[in-house]
Amino acid sequence: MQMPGGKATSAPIMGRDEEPTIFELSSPGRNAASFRTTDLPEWTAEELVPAEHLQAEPTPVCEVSERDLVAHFTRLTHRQYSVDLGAYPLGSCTMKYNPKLCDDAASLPGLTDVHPAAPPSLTQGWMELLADLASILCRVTGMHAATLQPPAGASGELTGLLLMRAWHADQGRQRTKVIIPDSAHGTNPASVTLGGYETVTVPSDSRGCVDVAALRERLDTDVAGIMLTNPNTLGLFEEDIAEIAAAVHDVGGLLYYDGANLNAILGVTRPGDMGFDIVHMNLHKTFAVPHGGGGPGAGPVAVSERLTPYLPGPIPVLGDDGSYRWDTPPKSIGRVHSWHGNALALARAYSYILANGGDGLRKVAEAAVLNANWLRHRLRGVYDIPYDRPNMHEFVASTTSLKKADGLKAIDVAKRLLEEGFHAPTVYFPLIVEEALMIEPTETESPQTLAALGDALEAIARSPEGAQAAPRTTPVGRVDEARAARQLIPTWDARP
Amino acid sequence: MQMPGGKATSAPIMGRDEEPTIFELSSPGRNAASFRTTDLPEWTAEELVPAEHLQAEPTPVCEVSERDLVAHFTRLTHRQYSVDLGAYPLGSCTMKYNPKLCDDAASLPGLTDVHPAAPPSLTQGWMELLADLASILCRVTGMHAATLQPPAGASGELTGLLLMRAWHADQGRQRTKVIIPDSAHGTNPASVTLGGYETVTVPSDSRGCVDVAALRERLDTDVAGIMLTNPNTLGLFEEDIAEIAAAVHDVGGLLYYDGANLNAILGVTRPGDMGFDIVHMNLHKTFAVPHGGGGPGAGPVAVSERLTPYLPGPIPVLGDDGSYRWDTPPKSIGRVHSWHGNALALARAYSYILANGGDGLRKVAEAAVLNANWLRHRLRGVYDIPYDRPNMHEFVASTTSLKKADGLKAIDVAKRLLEEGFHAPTVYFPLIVEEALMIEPTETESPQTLAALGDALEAIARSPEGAQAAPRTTPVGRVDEARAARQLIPTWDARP
Amino acid sequence: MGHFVPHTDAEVADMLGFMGLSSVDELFSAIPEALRLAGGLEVAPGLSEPDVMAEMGRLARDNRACGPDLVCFAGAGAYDHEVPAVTRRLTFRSEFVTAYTPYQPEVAQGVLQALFEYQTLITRLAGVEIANASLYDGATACVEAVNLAVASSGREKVWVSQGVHPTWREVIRTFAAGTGHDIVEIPLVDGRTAWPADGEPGAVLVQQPNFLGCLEDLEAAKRTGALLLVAADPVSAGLLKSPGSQGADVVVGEGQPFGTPLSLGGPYLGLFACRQEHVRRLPGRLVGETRDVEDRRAYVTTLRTREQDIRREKASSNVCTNQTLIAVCCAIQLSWLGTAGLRDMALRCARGTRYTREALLAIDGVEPLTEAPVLREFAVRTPCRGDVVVERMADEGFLAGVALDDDYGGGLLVAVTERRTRAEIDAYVAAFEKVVN
Amino acid sequence: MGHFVPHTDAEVADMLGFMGLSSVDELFSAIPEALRLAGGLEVAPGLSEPDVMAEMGRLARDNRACGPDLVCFAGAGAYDHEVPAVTRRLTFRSEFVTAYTPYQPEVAQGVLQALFEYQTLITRLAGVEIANASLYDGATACVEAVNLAVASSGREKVWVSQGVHPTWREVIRTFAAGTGHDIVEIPLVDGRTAWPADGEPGAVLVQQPNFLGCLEDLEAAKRTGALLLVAADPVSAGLLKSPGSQGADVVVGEGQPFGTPLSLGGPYLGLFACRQEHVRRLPGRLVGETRDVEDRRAYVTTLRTREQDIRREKASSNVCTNQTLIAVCCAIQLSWLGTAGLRDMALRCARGTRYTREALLAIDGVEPLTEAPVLREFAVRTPCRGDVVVERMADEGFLAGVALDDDYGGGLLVAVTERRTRAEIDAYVAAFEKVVN
Ligand SMILES: Cc1ncc(COP(=O)(O)O)c(C=O)c1O
Ligand SMILES: Cc1ncc(COP(=O)(O)O)c(C=O)c1O
Repeated sequence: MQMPGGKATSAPIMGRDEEPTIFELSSPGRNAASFRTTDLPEWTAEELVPAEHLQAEPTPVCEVSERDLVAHFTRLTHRQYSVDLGAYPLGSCTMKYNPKLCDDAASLPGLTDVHPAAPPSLTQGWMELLADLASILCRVTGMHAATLQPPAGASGELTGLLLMRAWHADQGRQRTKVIIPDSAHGTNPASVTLGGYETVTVPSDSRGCVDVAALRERLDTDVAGIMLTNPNTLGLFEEDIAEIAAAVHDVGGLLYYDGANLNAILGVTRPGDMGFDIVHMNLHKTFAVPHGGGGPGAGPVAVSERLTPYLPGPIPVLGDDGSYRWDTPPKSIGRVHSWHGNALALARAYSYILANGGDGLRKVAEAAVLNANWLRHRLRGVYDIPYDRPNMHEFVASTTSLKKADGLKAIDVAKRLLEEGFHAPTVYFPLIVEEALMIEPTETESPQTLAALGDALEAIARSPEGAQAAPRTTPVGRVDEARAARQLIPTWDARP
Repeated sequence: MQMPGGKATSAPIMGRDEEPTIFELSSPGRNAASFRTTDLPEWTAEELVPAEHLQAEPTPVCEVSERDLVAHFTRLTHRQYSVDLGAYPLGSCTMKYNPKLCDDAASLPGLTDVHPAAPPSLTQGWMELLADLASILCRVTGMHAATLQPPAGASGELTGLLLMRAWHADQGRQRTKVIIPDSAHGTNPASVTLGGYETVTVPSDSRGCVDVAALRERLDTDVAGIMLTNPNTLGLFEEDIAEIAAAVHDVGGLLYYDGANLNAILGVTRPGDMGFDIVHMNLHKTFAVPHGGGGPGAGPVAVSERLTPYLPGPIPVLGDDGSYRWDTPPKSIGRVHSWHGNALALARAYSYILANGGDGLRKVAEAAVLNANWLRHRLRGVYDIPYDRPNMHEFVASTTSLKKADGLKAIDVAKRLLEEGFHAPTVYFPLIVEEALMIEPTETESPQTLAALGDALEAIARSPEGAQAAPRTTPVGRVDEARAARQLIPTWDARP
Repeated sequence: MGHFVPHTDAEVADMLGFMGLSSVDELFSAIPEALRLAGGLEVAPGLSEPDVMAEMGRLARDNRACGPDLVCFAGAGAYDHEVPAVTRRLTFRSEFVTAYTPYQPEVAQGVLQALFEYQTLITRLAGVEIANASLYDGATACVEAVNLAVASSGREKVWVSQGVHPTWREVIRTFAAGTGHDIVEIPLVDGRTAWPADGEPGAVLVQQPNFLGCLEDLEAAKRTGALLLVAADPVSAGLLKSPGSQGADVVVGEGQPFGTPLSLGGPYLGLFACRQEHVRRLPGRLVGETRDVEDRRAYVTTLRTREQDIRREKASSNVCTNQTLIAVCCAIQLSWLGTAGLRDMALRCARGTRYTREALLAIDGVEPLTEAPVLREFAVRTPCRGDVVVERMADEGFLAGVALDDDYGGGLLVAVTERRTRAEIDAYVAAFEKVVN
Repeated sequence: MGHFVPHTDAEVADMLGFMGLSSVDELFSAIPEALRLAGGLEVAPGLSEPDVMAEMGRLARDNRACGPDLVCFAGAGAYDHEVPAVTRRLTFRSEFVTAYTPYQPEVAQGVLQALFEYQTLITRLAGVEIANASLYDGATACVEAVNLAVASSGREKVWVSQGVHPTWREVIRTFAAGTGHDIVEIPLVDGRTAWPADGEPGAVLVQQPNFLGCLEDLEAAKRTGALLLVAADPVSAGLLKSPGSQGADVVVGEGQPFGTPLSLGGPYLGLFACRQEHVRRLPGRLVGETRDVEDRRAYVTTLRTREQDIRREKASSNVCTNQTLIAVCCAIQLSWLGTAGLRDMALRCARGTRYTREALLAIDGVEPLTEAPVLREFAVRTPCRGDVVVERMADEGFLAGVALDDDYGGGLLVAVTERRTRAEIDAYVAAFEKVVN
């Protein structure tokens, strides 16, 4: 078979062809790697590895030149949308612009080239950074202490639930249930299960908030706690939060705050002040850690004083001698990460916080909420707005009426929007809204971009014909997801 | 007027719209810049600048956020083809792959943050690098000494002609003419004029080489010298070069070597051995300095011993004390650059040479010549090959027959090739071949890519219909060049 | 200054006007007065970009980073390997860095194809058919392996070799508190796991090479009859038989060695691969090849019904955000290494390891912790405690290794990568001899 | 190893076979035996990537770079200005870095539009209608200005102020040897050019602020009646009236201050702008706006008939490769600065300059070279020679400035950018006082 070679028709600037895989670009004997000259004895594999362990054949990887390697992955980047190309109003994901200075900060050799097992005498700078970040995050959330180990939000959730579990056990209680709203993100119930609890769902009321009466019915001494995000996934602030907190605390339960939506309230209000006992933050949302196409993130967990003794260790603490040491809390649930969490992501967030400062962080929340409310107003009468009242950083629209009228589904709007030069909103989430379009503009989009987004969304609604065929301008057209699951091809080697 | 805002339909991954200018993305009062806190007295402009010099209004620049700035220029990069995306067989330009390690080498703070006027005691590393590079370039070209100041090839040419002039003057001669072949690059005659000489053109013979008889006719004591590139712009080696050199030297003329095509002969033969007195090199071609969309380059000039005293200064020389100092040759023509030339480009080339080594450089020439010859063979019977004999790093094809048959012009092939995923070859140059396609694959393209390029070129020739409408898959279609000249719009402010 | 909100005051006023509001505070009307934060955040005011970089630079200088001034011989799951310019520059292309999880495949083919290639490469190293699109790190990959194994075996009991990295075992225990899995640790006998003859575990977890650098006998582990979970060093895959070829059901590992700097331990990369039969229990994302409407090859995340956003409390895992960028980095680095390069790299590590080990053992008072064969890392007993050696060696310009806890009998764990030259090793050994006596 | 040719031996054999050849050497049959290089190049064998970086690192360490350990107060056309992450990261996007000159506009709109925006920005700073797409550097931009002026004025004589950077004047003389232009240097009288009352130059070239940092009287230069060529500092454009508004016909300059590191002096950026009437004599490339076949806005290089590849010996200049990437960098940096930022930057430079000048002049023995008003740079007489001051100050951790030649009466030229803090300046002044006495 003739190998495809390095033509660039897969780069949208030239064409709409497939990009060959790195394996198709391989040619036997070609290579790119080179290593330092070491002057060491050149013992053979046979001399170094016991026969019973030595592989018969080298592990097949691929065989490409540096030139083809660079061209391949550069072309792939041209087939990838990103925040740096334009707006990304993906609800719940807070796809704000990530300042470039944070990239510089996180690539300082003094941070990147530090071994995680190096003794504190060699890592004081890192330990100060981590300790200060933890303390700032506590001040931002109104909590007492924090662990920076969880590498993502879901990991933070599970960490929080294990803290809940350890605390109850310590109180000599056996609790079995955790309550979550029907609007909750999927990681919440999944984490509840892994935390060894049973999920009890509480419905939302007509205002899109937790139905407090229904909640009370579910509250009993089997309840370990409740997981909420506030503003919730509809972008609405849970106005009864104080009442909810009291009710949960009354039965001896704890309140867990899913911080994915923290961007909305920075400097305005704090989970701690609302009565939450445990808070996780998504630094890859609120604090501008770029999402990397799916990660890495960082999901620190902050807790109130009574839960502090249970935090994972080690934690950097400042000794009287003015130097930092690693300390593990007395009743720690244990580590939740191999080392100290996604440290470079934490450094990025730290530099972002330094740049914004307390004043800047509040401006972030203000502009995020301003943008989201403006866009909701803009889309009135164009899309259904099931909960049409002041929202926070995001809001949920719906194509229910448009679907009835013209068969325009949320997914069609999403695909059409790609043609209009914007990433799609989050669709079909939260589950309690049908044909949901969950829109989060974030604070870094200008009013002009917002206006253009509004115009694009209106244009789509006004002329829905052909939407099912969208997108037509992207490197590939609508992708057959069913086929992928039906005839699974998870690797190049698995192709029929 | 509504401002366009940051939609991404100008990124080919989403659409084919225009990208707004940075000025259209501006909004009064917006800004991105921030500066170090200095704690200096905050004197006002009025206090600092005499009234007669102070501007009434701030100079209008633009007013954008960092976010819009990043999105704008990132979208522009998606509207730009480059070597990192694919093959770039642009004849005479040697668009080879630029190893990434050279990017790293040229961004070492120890090189980038050195002030050009710092005394030698602070710049020994740079001076060693420059001295060693100059000496290597002399060994590669077979010359005696070199200046690294010329920032590009044309500058090197003019420097060389001024060296010629100074040398003749020193011999008490008044020479008026410089001979160049009709196949020469445009910078050659332009430089001749600026060097204060008159251009005399010598025709090429049927083999595509300098017509030696015609040359002899033109040789007299008014001739200061001759400028040649060997291999010439047809990619053919001037086999009579020894005879030519003798003839020119006989009348007291000098031979200038235009090194744009040096890639073809690295480690195989040397201009010095051919009898050349002055050689310029295009490091941005032969030595993998990336072309930057049009520059910067580097055009060092190496000369034989007799011309060494005339070189521009200062030049780094190693003193007996083992340290480098700046020296200016006794009869120097003077500086040709503000400082020491495009230093970082020189550092890139140096790291490229270190990586390749003498052995690797010869491999470069071998593969470059192999690729070009293979492709010429591949295209036999598909395109006219006016000089169908062993070529060096490039060759010239023509659509003359195809034009007669199907009206397929060289420009149409160029535009069609863009649709096929390759940059176009150089067209309509050299001027002595009609409907010329000057093709230089370079050594970094794999045989597979070469095969794909051959197939694409054949496909275009076999089905030429619609070629005039090409390119149809690019961010913009064929551009109206005549209109640009007719209704000149050189700036945003000049728009009607 | 220092913040990234583009709105000018005039624009804010316009937008408020459009909504019939007169102040930004009104936007927060839904928040009860009592909950409003009075006085703002107790966080210092924003800094300019150069001021931020100055402060970050100060913190960076307060560390002693590995490099010419602190030559690295430490490993224990975090290795000082070569990272070529290509890998850094491609990985940090902003399209990879600033994209979200590929929810819209039509504009995410770049990340999706890179992950598809990553999955392929990982399965080739692991020797099993399926690999996911990444997990957080080596430790959490072990946790997911244990969860998968318990679910498919239907047995709560899992044997975990004490040859598994101590912090990884700690993480396994932490999460077992939630799942209730019965984790039993199996001790090492001279450097290798001594599996009990009886007891019916649902799975056994062993590390290859193990924490002490010793080569484990995977067949022996397989003979327990339980599902075999192997935490494998991916660099060793350049020389060793693949875990899959030796019967592994799940292969996990830490992907840091392929292009990721030491970074105080993160972000790293959790490798996860398993046999086809376990695919419906696979944690995290899986990218599959499919077609678009015009029958062009395309990629998409698939078998999504395993995942939390659809399966919710019944999901195979709660992972959502993973380590995609590090997986892309790993794919680029592995492609740069290639078939020959991966083997060469492993060989170079093994050579440096043998050379260093022999030289250290020639120092009197320095004893092997075990005689079991090692590959790229080894443990020694030292006259003074390991942590003392590390402190003293730091003054000599070396990160001597990782000090071992007393339950390993103290001493030092030493790793030698392909970056270590003979000159560096000789200087290291000389300094070592000096400080231990 | 270490080279970048992808061909395997098998592939080379195939390709030769296709051409009926049996060895690579046959490819060079056209080269006469006598000319073949026997024994290969006298250049050391290739090195691996890490070995190359080790060697480059050694050379880099053999320099003393500006930074915390060598705080920069040197200028003279090369300034230590802030370069934000944005500018570096956008400029070095590989599409900008690895593209050729935009010969195929359909796939070069990125570079073309960036240059169109660059041209617009430069005309705004210069105050004239036309700017080209860049020249090599400040010196060669002056040469092109002189060539254009002589061509349009038809007069060979050009007056060049001695306030123009000395090396720039040297470059002008170097190239005048070819063009035969009659370059006459006009001396400074207390810091400003003293234009002769009579003599009929085709053009006058003056630098603003001049080499000594002093503000020149452009009206006075204009009164010579010749074409006015101004070499203007682009940073000062944040505070000063534009040269165009004061009658300049051609405005040139050095663009390094906008995003380009000191780099031992290159690659820098030659700024070139002129009045509309000179556009047909404009040297170098010019990008213009036009339309594509579907009437979309598009950009293309235009008025190409001026250029060497078409006009050949009659071209307005021989420039081909220019400094496009640095021009793109300049456009990005200027856009980052913006209207307010450019003024702020200039203001900050002026403040630091005044503060430093007053402090230095308070040291006894340190005298002003001139009383003429300065903006961002100034010259002082020092008790000991300027070059001695520079050497001694280097030991104190400062690049004190640029030593002045004796024809300026020795002394030191000191530049203070927006990056210099009060603390740095105070320390500088203290050290200065110490070393000069
Ligand atoms: C509301 C909510 N909770 C939790 C999560 C999980 O966070 P992560 O993806 O970092 O695990 C997300 C992220 O998608 C979210 O939007
Ligand atoms: C044959 C030849 N000579 C001279 C030059 C001029 O070199 P530069 O563009 O670096 O000025 C070129 C470059 O295009 C060329 O191809």
